[in-house]
Amino acid sequence: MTVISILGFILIIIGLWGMLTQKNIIKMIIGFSIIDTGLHLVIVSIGFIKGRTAPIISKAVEGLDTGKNFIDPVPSALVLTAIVIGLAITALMLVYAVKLFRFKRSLQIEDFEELKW
Amino acid sequence: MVNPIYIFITSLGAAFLLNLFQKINRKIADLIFFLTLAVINYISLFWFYQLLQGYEAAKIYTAGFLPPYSINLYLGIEEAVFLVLINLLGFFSAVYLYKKFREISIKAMILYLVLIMGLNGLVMTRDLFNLFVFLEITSITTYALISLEDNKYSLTAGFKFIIAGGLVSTLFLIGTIYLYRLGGSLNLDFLVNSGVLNTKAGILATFLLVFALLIELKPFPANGWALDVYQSVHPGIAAIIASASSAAIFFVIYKFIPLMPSSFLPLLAGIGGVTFVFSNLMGLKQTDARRLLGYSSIAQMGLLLAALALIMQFDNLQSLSSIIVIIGGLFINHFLAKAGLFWLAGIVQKRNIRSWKIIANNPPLLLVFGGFILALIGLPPFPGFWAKWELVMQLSANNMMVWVWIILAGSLLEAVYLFRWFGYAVKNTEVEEIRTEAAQYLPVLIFLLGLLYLGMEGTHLVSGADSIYVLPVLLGVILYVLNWLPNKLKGSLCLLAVIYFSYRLLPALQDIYQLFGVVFLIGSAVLLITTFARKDIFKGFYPLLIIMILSLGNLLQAKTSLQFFLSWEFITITSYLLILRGKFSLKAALIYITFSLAGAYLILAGMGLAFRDTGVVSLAGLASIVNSGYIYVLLGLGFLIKIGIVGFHVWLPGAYTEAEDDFTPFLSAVLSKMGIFGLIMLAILLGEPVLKGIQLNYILGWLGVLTAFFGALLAAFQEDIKKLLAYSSLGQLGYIVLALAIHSHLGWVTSIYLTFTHLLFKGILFVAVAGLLSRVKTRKMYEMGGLINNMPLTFISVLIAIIALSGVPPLSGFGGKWLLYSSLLEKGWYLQAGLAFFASTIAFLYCYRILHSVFLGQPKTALRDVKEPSVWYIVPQYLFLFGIMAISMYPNLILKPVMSAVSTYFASSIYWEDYTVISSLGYWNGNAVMMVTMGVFMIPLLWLLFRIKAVTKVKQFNIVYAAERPDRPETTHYAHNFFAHYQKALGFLARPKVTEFWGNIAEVIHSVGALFRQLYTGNGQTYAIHILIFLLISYFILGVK
Amino acid sequence: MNEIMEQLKQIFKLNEFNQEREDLYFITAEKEQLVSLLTHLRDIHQFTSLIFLQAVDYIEDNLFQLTYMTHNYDKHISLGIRVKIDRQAAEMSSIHHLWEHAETFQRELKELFGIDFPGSPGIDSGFVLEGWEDIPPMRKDFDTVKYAEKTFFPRPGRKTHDPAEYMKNKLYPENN
Amino acid sequence: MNSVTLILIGNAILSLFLITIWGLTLNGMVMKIVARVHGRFGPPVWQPFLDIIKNNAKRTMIAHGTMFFLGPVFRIASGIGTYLFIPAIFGSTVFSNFSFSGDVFLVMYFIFFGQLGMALGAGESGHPYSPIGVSRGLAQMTAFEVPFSLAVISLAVQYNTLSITEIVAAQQGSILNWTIFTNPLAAIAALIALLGMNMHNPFSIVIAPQEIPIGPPTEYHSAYLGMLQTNRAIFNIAKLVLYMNLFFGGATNFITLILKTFLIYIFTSVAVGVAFPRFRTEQSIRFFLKYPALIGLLAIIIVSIK
Amino acid sequence: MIFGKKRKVVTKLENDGLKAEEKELFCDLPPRTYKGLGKYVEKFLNWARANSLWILGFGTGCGAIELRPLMTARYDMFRYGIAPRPTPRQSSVFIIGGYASIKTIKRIVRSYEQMQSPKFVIALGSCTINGGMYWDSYNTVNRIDYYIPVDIYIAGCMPRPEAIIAGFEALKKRIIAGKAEGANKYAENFSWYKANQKKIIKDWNMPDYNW
Repeated sequence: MTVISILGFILIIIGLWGMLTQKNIIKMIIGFSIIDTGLHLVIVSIGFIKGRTAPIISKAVEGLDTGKNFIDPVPSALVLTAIVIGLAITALMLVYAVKLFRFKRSLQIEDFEELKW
Repeated sequence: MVNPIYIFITSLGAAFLLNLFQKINRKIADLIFFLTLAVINYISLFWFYQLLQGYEAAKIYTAGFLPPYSINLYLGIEEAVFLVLINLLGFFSAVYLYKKFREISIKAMILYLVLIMGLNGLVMTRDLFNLFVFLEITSITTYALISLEDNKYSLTAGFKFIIAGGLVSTLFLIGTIYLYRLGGSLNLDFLVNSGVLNTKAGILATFLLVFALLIELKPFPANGWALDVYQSVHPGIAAIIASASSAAIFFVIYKFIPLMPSSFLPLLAGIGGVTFVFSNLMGLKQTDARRLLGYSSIAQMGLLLAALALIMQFDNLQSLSSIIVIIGGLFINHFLAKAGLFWLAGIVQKRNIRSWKIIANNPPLLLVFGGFILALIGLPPFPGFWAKWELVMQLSANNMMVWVWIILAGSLLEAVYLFRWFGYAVKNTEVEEIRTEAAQYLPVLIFLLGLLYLGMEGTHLVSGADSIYVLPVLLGVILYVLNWLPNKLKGSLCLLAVIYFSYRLLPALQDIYQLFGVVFLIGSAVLLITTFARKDIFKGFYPLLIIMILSLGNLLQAKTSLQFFLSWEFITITSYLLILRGKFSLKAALIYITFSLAGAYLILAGMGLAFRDTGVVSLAGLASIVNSGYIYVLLGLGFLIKIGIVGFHVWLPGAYTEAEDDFTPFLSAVLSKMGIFGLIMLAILLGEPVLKGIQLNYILGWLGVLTAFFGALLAAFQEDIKKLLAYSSLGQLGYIVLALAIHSHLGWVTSIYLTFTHLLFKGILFVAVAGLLSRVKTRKMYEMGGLINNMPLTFISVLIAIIALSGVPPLSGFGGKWLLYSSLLEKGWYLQAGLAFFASTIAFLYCYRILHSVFLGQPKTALRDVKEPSVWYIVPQYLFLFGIMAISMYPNLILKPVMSAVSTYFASSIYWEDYTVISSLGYWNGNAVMMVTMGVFMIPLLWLLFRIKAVTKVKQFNIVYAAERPDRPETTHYAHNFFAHYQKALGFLARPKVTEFWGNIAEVIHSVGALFRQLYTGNGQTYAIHILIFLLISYFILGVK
Repeated sequence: MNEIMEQLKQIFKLNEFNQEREDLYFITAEKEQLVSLLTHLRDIHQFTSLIFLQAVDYIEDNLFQLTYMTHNYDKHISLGIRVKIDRQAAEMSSIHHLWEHAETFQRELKELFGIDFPGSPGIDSGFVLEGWEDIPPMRKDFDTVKYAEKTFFPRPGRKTHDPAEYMKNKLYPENN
Repeated sequence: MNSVTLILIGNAILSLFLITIWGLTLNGMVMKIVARVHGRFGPPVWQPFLDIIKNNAKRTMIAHGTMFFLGPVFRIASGIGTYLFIPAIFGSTVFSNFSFSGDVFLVMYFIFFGQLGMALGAGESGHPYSPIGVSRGLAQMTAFEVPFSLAVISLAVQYNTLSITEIVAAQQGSILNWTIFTNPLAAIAALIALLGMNMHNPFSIVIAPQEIPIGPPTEYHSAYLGMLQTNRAIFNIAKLVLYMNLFFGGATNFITLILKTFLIYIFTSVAVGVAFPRFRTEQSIRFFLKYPALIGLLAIIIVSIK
Repeated sequence: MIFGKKRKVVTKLENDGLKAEEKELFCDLPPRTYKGLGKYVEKFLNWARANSLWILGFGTGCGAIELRPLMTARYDMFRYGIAPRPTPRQSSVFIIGGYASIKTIKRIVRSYEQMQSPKFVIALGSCTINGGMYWDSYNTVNRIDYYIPVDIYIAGCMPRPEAIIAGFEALKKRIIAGKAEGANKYAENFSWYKANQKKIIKDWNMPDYNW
């Protein structure tokens, strides 16, 4: 457990708290974003190996044994994808927020409880 | 060989290109859209076919690297099946949605293609992160598709979905990344072998992974969002979510099973079971059709999950085919039926299930609807039936009886709300038409046909089944196709079929079976004549009837318990559908099917137990069971419910009364004997079982005599003639059960003799009532009266039938009574004999009531011109009448065959001397009684005839009326509340306690359902909290340490 | 009782007041005031019971006298209210809304005296005479002997005696 | 028809003839005795014969319909049949009647034959009193049949037979062999049931002459009524003979039969009948289902324990 | 002499008093006369009839009270073979217990016609003979024999039970002598009787044939 992953988890929990307690839809979306960010931190932290560099083949690392100097490249690759997906979802959520606001002129989550039981 | 990777290439490519093509021409874009779907279908079908031929599974590695360095896809036979189904659904759903797509924009099509691709990916990929990506692709496209339907409800639902989805993906990702950290790979196959499960963290990570996926399967109670989605989105999309998405996720979980520690499986099964039961419970209160489908969907997925998790735990799995039947059957059944129903919901356009009655205006649509409902409940001939059967058998074989009960209970709840819905649909009172388009209708129809086909295929996979049910169904279909023929011709065909069938079947049957064959088939054949009288027979009448009658025959020739149960279910369904045709039968039919199914499930459970003990499904195998008490109780209870034994009789009066008049005779005279036959068969096979030191037959005997008593007593207080006869039927069946329970030669002879005579006189009575009601438009007896002059023929047959029923010598009924008391006394059941005697005297009350209130007394002015019913009502009555007179004159005509049949099982305890039958206690000479009676009848009759010249025939008001003249026939006809004083004395026994009891149970169950669904507050945040709580609780239950 | 009378007199126009017995009084009221008087008596003075309703034909005065006999159960006093109505247009307002059984009395009066009570339920349905066609038989101008002779086939040779004369002759034949 | 059958029929006719005469005389005697209890002279003993002759000789009859016409036929056929299915005198060929046709259950059920037929005939008359009477009668019948059937079951258990002849045979020898002494509870239950069967007070609500003029047969008259009266005599005696056979050791000759039936009738029905007022229907139902039924149950239990 | 002229059974009456829809509810067959079965048989039967007199009491007036003591132990009519019977169908003697008003004559006629022949009528008290003390009443008939045939009159106001028993004895003699053929008389003079009845019964809502 690195500091980063702990930080990541703290962020996730904060985000979760925001998502579950805030009544405003925008605030919920922000909560979700925070979760996302925390998640990305966690992923990155998993692949981090102390003393190694980013797995980018450039002049700076030329000639070195890439296998031994780079951190694990897979999580980094994953996090890129995850960021993209997170972005897409956040965008979609915002779209929803806008559309919902148009219907009800409200962003309170309690105002959208017609469907139940 | 087409590489499966082309599925992704074509669909992604097409998705990108669609926008371009749309710029050129929308039509071309549409064409390409469908072409793409077709290509995907082609590829999956092609692979499916190849794999079936035994080709190797396709393994695809990206960029040519082997895993773990690359993402790999795998396409084996299991994947192929799922791909085929998903893609087929994708195609047909697209056809169905086409109009909607045209309305929105090309974006919908693009999203749709990507969604289908994502689902394909989910099925094929073996890489965790890739799985995550596909998961997100499907989710995002689904969110987007939902938002395209621009209404408030779908948007709210969509937002709730996103919140849940976001949580899921977060958890999934955490799980993935830690598995990677621990296992060093993202590849599923590598992870399984990596030993990550040996660590606590590994299990936690797996837990997160699996349960994140599980939430996508909408387990109870973390599924509020899903219900909202089902309720609000366009039915086409809902079909995709309910069927295709669920299928893909389910498959992913299936893929994960090797990864899971074995402790997960019971929990998964538990979650599945709870979801199944609770969703169905909450579905009970639901009135919105789509949300109802949502509940059903969730329940079905729960069942599937439970079944999967349970099967994986079996120690001794019998064969691969069992798995295929169970999982495949349940899955395909749900997949096709649910998609079809969602589509139907789109076609019908009605939200409230009560408004679905408009569907009755469109018979093909109604047919399809009924098919899907039956399939969903798991009734034959659909795959779900085989699956449930096999599941119950395998569960029992593995000693998981608790699961059998859970599944059966859930199924019963589901059946109740689905049949209630179906009932509303059948009862058409509106003229509103449904607009159907081929594009919408075609997919639905194709799916139903697919279900039917697969159901037929199921026959080959399940052990103990063969295609005995094909003949009835085939004949049914033929009759349905021949619908354009005139009714009488169809009826005659039906009659011919029954006669031919009995000609073939009867000689092949043995002793008692043969006798019941005569009751079932010949009885039905005679009763069929009644239907000729009707002009407005609905389309399905003869098809359903022929299926029912022939299935009765099949019941007799069933060699395996599956055949028996199959025929039993066929009879139940067809009779339910026929009852449902009655004008006000909605509630009665629902109660009927509920009790019938409950009985059937008891039988199923009993057969499961038998399977556990014997390992074979053959009926004869039952005989080898040593400790058969439980089986006897379960099967016996199932049969008794069908008979309507006291305590479970609440369905009977309603069903008999509200069924169409010419179908009620079948119910009473023929169908009620099903249960009797079952009991006799059971007794033949199991003998006299003892459970915990209690002689079960002793209890059965008391049940029988109490039924006889309460049946008679309740009948005496009825005003409705059909209800009266229904209760009378109940009482008579009580005698039969009582005699059966005696379990001696004389007892069984009595029982079968009573069965025969009951067929004869109840046949007459119900046919006569059908005829009567065809002329008199009321069922209230006190509104009739004096009809003897209008319909003398009917009166004579009813009179004879009543005399036979009441057991008055010289007619055949007395033989039954004499045999009954002789056998009871022989057995030493004195108190039962006393109560039976009391019941039989109470029977006089209602016997007289029918004759007097309907045929005698004061004719009503309005009914003065009523004519004798059509000849088709008269003919069957007189055929039965002939039977009664024949066996009254010569009781040995029937007693001798019955005795010799029963002698197979017991040593005979009665013997003959000429016409005298002698038991150990008494004797009876039916022939002499008849002769003496005729003799003593003739003497006074001759004297009266000698005086006939003095007789003046008078009219109805020429009565001594305290020197007044009567005013109106209505006030002079003493018929209403005829036994008021009896009610005062014994009415407290006739209070509807049992009905109240079952009513309260139903009420409680509904209330519990209503209570639990309060969970679904409609708030997206609450749903998210549900998800978290669900996870936490699951985690604690698992107790990962 | 006198107090009641005093009170009544202040409200209604009462013509005569006489006491027949200790517990039996008669008053004569105006035809128009009768219903309100009866209502008043019933509701204020507890004459809750209508014992009978009778008519007398005063053919000489050309009027019918109706007697409404009421009773007070608390004080055990009967009070008869007499009303005189015209004999020619014999009509009186109905009191069936005060006492339900009044309708039977009124039916009887309608049939036997021909006094009409408009609005009384079933006033035109027969009471005892089924299909009577002549003038109402209790009216004094109805000649019952003539009617009987005309209708009932009197047996010839029947002798009718004046009871007083007959007994006198029988007991004291010497007086003749 | 062979000679055996002819002899049988001849015997039955003779037996029936004698029993009819005795039945009518018994009715006359009872009327006389009841009158004496009242302190009257009462009608002559032969009054029932006169009534029957008169009724049959009425010049006019009316018919409400076929069932109405046949009702009395059913009734008297049932009365005669009931008698003919009972062996009247133990050991006598003439009086063994057609008892080979069936056992005691046949007799018990054959009673219903007439009741049903009569009720139907009465029903067709269209007179409301008839069905009122019938409904009372049927209701009461269900009730009094309970103690009676329990008693019969108890007897069947006791003697291990349902055949009346064998039951009588088992009671021969000594007066102490009679069922009334060997199984008194059954006898008591059955005798209370007999009160209901005979529809004497306190169970005369069925015919209640004051309210629903003689109940079911209110529309019957003339020859119909004559037949009903004849039946009343035959049926009454049939019941008495049945009771005599079941509980009082049967009869070995006609004199014993006359004596026993007379005594049973007098000491049960008549003695009770003249002394009690009438039950309402529901009261009599409750009555029969309470103590007599309990006694019957006890009789069964005691016998089956033995 | 009432029956001065011999009247035949005349034209069939049409049940005019009934509404059209009610006509089907009532019998429309006129009465018939009946002959005996032959001298000696009839003598025997008459003897039986005479000794089995079942009475239907029509208690219109004070006569009803005088009939009750007859059944008591003091007078005990049963010993003469006389018994009360609750319904006209089964009775053979019709006792009209006093004055008959217009209203009751309607019921008397219906009850009489519902009795089965041979049937006998005893008119009790002077009111039935000539109206008695109600001779001038507007609604009491004077002579009951104009409406139904009467066999025996028992005079008195009221006759005591002894008188009634004497009347029964007279009736018995009459029956045995074969003179009590009131039913035949009624049938022969049916239309005359009907005309008399209808003359006083204004709302004739009965059928003409009350069998």
